[in-house]
Amino acid sequence: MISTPDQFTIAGKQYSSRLLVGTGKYKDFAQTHEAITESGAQIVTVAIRRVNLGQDKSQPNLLDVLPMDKFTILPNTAGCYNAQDAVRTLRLARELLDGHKLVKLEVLADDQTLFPNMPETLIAAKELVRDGFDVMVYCSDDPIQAKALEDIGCVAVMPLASLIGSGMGILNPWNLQIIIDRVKVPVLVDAGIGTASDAAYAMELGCDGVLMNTAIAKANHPVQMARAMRHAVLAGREAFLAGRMPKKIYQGSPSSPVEGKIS
Amino acid sequence: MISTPDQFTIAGKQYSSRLLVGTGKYKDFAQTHEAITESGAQIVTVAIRRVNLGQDKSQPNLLDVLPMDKFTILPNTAGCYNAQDAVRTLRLARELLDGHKLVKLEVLADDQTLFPNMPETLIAAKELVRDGFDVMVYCSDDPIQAKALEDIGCVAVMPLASLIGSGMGILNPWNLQIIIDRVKVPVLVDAGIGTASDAAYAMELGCDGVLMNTAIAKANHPVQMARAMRHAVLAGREAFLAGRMPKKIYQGSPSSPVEGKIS
Amino acid sequence: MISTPDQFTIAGKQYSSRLLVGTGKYKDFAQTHEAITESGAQIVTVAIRRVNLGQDKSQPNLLDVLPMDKFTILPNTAGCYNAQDAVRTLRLARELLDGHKLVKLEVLADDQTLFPNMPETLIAAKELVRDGFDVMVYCSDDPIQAKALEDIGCVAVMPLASLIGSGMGILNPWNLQIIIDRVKVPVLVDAGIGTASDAAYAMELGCDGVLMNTAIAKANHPVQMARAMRHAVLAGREAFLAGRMPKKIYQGSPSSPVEGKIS
Amino acid sequence: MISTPDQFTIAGKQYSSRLLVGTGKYKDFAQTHEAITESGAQIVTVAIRRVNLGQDKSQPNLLDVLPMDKFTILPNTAGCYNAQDAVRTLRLARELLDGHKLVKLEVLADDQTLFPNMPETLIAAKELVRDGFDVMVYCSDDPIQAKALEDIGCVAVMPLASLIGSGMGILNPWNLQIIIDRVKVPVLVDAGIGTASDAAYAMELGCDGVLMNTAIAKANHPVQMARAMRHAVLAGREAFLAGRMPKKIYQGSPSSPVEGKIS
Amino acid sequence: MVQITLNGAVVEIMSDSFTISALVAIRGLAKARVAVELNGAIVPKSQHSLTVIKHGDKIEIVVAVGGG
Amino acid sequence: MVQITLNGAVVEIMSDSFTISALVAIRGLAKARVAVELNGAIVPKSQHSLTVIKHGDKIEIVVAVGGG
Amino acid sequence: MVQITLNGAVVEIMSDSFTISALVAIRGLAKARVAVELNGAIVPKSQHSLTVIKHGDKIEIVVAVGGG
Amino acid sequence: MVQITLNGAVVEIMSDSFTISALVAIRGLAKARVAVELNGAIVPKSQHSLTVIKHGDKIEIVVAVGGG
Repeated sequence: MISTPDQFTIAGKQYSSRLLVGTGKYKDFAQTHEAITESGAQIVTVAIRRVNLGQDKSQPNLLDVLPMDKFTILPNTAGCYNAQDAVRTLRLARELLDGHKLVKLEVLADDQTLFPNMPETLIAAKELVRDGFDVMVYCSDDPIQAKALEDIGCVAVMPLASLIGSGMGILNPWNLQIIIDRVKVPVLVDAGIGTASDAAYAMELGCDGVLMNTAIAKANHPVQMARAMRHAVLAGREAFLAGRMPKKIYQGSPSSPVEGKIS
Repeated sequence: MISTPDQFTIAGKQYSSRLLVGTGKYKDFAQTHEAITESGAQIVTVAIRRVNLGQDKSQPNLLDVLPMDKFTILPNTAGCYNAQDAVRTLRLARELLDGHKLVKLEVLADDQTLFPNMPETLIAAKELVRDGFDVMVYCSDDPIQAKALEDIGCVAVMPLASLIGSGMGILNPWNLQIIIDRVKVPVLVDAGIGTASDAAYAMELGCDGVLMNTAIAKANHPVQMARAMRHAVLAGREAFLAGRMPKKIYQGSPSSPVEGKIS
Repeated sequence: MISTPDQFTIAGKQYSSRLLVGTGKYKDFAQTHEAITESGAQIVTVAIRRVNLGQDKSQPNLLDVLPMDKFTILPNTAGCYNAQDAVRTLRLARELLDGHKLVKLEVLADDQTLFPNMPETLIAAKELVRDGFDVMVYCSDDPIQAKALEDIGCVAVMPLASLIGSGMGILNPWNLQIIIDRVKVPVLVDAGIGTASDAAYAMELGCDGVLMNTAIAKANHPVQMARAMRHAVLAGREAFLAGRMPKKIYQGSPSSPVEGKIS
Repeated sequence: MISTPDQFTIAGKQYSSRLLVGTGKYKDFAQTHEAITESGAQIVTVAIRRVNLGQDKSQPNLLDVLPMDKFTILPNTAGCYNAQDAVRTLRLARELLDGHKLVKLEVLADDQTLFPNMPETLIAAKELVRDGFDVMVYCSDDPIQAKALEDIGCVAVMPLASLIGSGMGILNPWNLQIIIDRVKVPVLVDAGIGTASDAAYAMELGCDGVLMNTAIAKANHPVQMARAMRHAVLAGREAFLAGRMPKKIYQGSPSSPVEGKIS
Repeated sequence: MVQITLNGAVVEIMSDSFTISALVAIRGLAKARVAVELNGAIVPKSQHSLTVIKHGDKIEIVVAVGGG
Repeated sequence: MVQITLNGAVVEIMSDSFTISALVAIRGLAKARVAVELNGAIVPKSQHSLTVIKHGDKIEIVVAVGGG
Repeated sequence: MVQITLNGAVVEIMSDSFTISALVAIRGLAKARVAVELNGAIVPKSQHSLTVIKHGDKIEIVVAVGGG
Repeated sequence: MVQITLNGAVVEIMSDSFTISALVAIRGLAKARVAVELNGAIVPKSQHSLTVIKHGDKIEIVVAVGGG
């Protein structure tokens, strides 16, 4: 049993929620805010884009909806296809967020799969670590390269469960298991979660956390799914800590006493 | 979104918890009580056995630990291998519980698989319904016989996910899906749940509830696993109601806008 | 190693091919004949239907295309939804085939799932065995009722892998495994095979044979798929007899010597 | 239907067998020879090791058992953990085999997982292609790096199905599917095949071939398993070409006519 | 005028001494492999020529067709 | 000397006017939640004090225990 | 007449002593949380009022938006 | 007295005009299919008889063995 609250630490800061969420694909900021509040997430990802010079300046900004004093803002490099663009984007993010160091690096290979470009990811990670960033890195489930990213100095490795936005769930739990066994920094499943049981399963494998966006934002009822995911991550985490019963492939085992039956 | 609390009804009585738990295999009554309290279960199964005439009468009885005014007691027929023994056992249970009508019928085929004996189960179900019992029935995942049990008048059908005590999880979700699509009374997965994600998955399929014992009692830390299961059933239920995102087998879909990237 | 040819026996007759095929859903008799010839099947199922009194009498009959001296004809009860119709149909089949005793019993529950109606199947099986038929019986994957069908005297039990015509493959290998472990008469997977690896997998589980129709007849190229299935059943059977390597969940094992490397 | 024999081409040479086998882990050369003959393989992998100066010179050499005029010998770099060792090993192989250019590159990351070291693999592949080798390359199932290896000039890419020697089968068919869709040179599954249905499944996904060693050599009866694998690869290939029936998740479809039933 | 039900359809026969064999023959099934059921009971081939069809008889004539 | 079978064990009772209530009481189960079956038939609690145990009776006394 | 590229679009400015601060202000972004890049290099907020825009400058002004 | 490293082991040769061919021959490998590396560089078969082994040379002689 855990008497102390079950926290986890990224880049020296403790968090009680192991569910990280994206802020894209919502109907409007109201839904974004309600869903993220229900999710209980403390870390939320944002993208960096050119200011829309045409837009009405009175309309609220995302950071008004998700204030930096309430949430840890995690700027990402979504849409970057090489190391240079990713590094440049995160330097802008750091300036934008007053020197904020915690970032999510993702260098994509193509816009059809959004699969990570691992060689460019390794280059960008080296450069960002050298430049003083705390890098959480989206990567493939290759255990060797995940370990290499830790060795470079990334503060968390975030292998995909399946393609970004696919909702296919965890396609290769075995590779994730090897990563979890070998990597000391937090391992978070990023991308591919489709529903609550996927998130619970990821946590049962021993992941330190789960990052998702589409599974919540594109559910029929995003706010309710956000709540489902909060429970799912807690469920999976508790189950991992509780230590599941062994599987018995064949023989059933009665839950009621075999003695004392009437006859 | 559901504004009204999400309740479900068995034999005319409403319950807010969709997790039903067994009371067997615990270290002691203290652990039984703590685990069941953490699980949030409102319906708990008990077995009927000969009183141990040798035992110290001062030691507490299970129904002192789980009082009938706090829990709905669900007597089962664990250990019965034919219809006659099952019916006889539940008549004793009804007398024992002051005319209590809600019971769990399980007629087992053999002590190796604990697989339901469906022909005997159908016979016993008919007899018990005729005798005025509200019958929740453990059955195979055969959609036709599950429907037949509803037609006989059972108040809930409870197909196995996998063998009792095996912890193998849901081996054939397709059959469960057909049962859920066809049966109007509550469908609960009974037997085979091994960990939290199994329970969440069962609820995502559209089950009305989940019944388990070993998964909690035989976890390394039963009380913590009980809490995990409470969250898991909530997670799966909310996810089912929220309506999951569609799976996209191949193409990834970005969670960040594709416009406005710097260049 | 097996030096003697690997034969299997049904109702006292030996067969070298463990692939049984249906004769329905083909474009024409020419395709039927070519596909079945390529499949290498020795036992082929046929349905019993009212003669089409309107049709041109010059057109060939199925039994001209698949002569009884070359193939073992296995009349089925497809389309029967109760024991009485099934028994009546097979008595007609016996008369039609000059006293032929080997039959395939299938009593369906409804035309949406084509799932077996097990209670009616048990009734029909008893009646047919009493009446001297050699009964191969289509059934659910319930290990208890499969064994009951053997005890009744059926010469082969044929559990479904998944719904007839669904091509979903083997949904619950665990139940099949229990049936194979417990039933002494030949166990054949009937229904649900979709492609070659499904058939190989069924045989690797230890099935004595596989019966299919749609997987071949509704492939883009039925004749080629028939050949694929012939190889698949051989492959699965040989693999079962050869005894597969143990799975090692985690650690890789080199296939090349670790000594003698240059340095 | 395919009228022309179904051949595939690697580095300009045609092969009729799509099963490639390793030569390690066998009891003796007699078993090696018998198993490989039964497998029908035309391409066999060998390792390069220091000659055992102590051994009796009269004992046969592997290349006497598998003569170069009968088999295409594919020297591998098993046991190499960096690009330099791999390149050096294959240059020795080329000298050993009279200028033979077709080689299997594998750069391993560690001796526990034998997972490919992809960064080193990319480096070695470039060097070997520049040096005139025809490179078949063992790689992870990362679709992006598999494509990169094609772009470098490798003549075949060979992603792992699961860890070398694990026999876990195909853990992530989705990634393999993407590789097969994108890469124009032959794609062969290398490593992880455990039994016949695994090989058939790999071919059904559209792989051009399968390479295995342990699944055959460590079966209880290697020669029989070799035969099983020959059939399995044919079965999977034919099924792929034949075009499998569509899966119907729910509704069964009868294989016998619904008209003309007696009544 | 004998009225019977043949494979579910009402049919009239112009004779009251018409046998199963005759019925099978005029239907062009003399050489075909068929089985015949009369009022729910099998009529063995050996009995076809001896079995006279009566008014109101229900007759089924079946063949083997493609099925799985 | 009344001999009965109680929960499968042969037991002797020193009286021929001994009731179910008395049996339950001397077994220390007066306050316990139990159910009693006499020769295969339930004996309602209301009948315990009226039901005299006879030689050869088969009696089952059951309780609820932990089970799943 | 200063011509610059602002977020990828060609823009003209009627002054040759126009600062980043002024640009941000007239675009109504004075209170907004933005970051500015000038010819590929970050311009810290502290430098906005000191940085004069020159003909041909490439300027990016970015914000945080919803993303996953 | 020429000392070399042969397949990782230190070996001594009683001649200073000893060729690769001679080394292969006395090792009984004349007819065997082997490849030879001298100080990290391949020695083509055609050069074996022309290549004299010098003190301190590192020589590898390899063969093909079973592997996957």
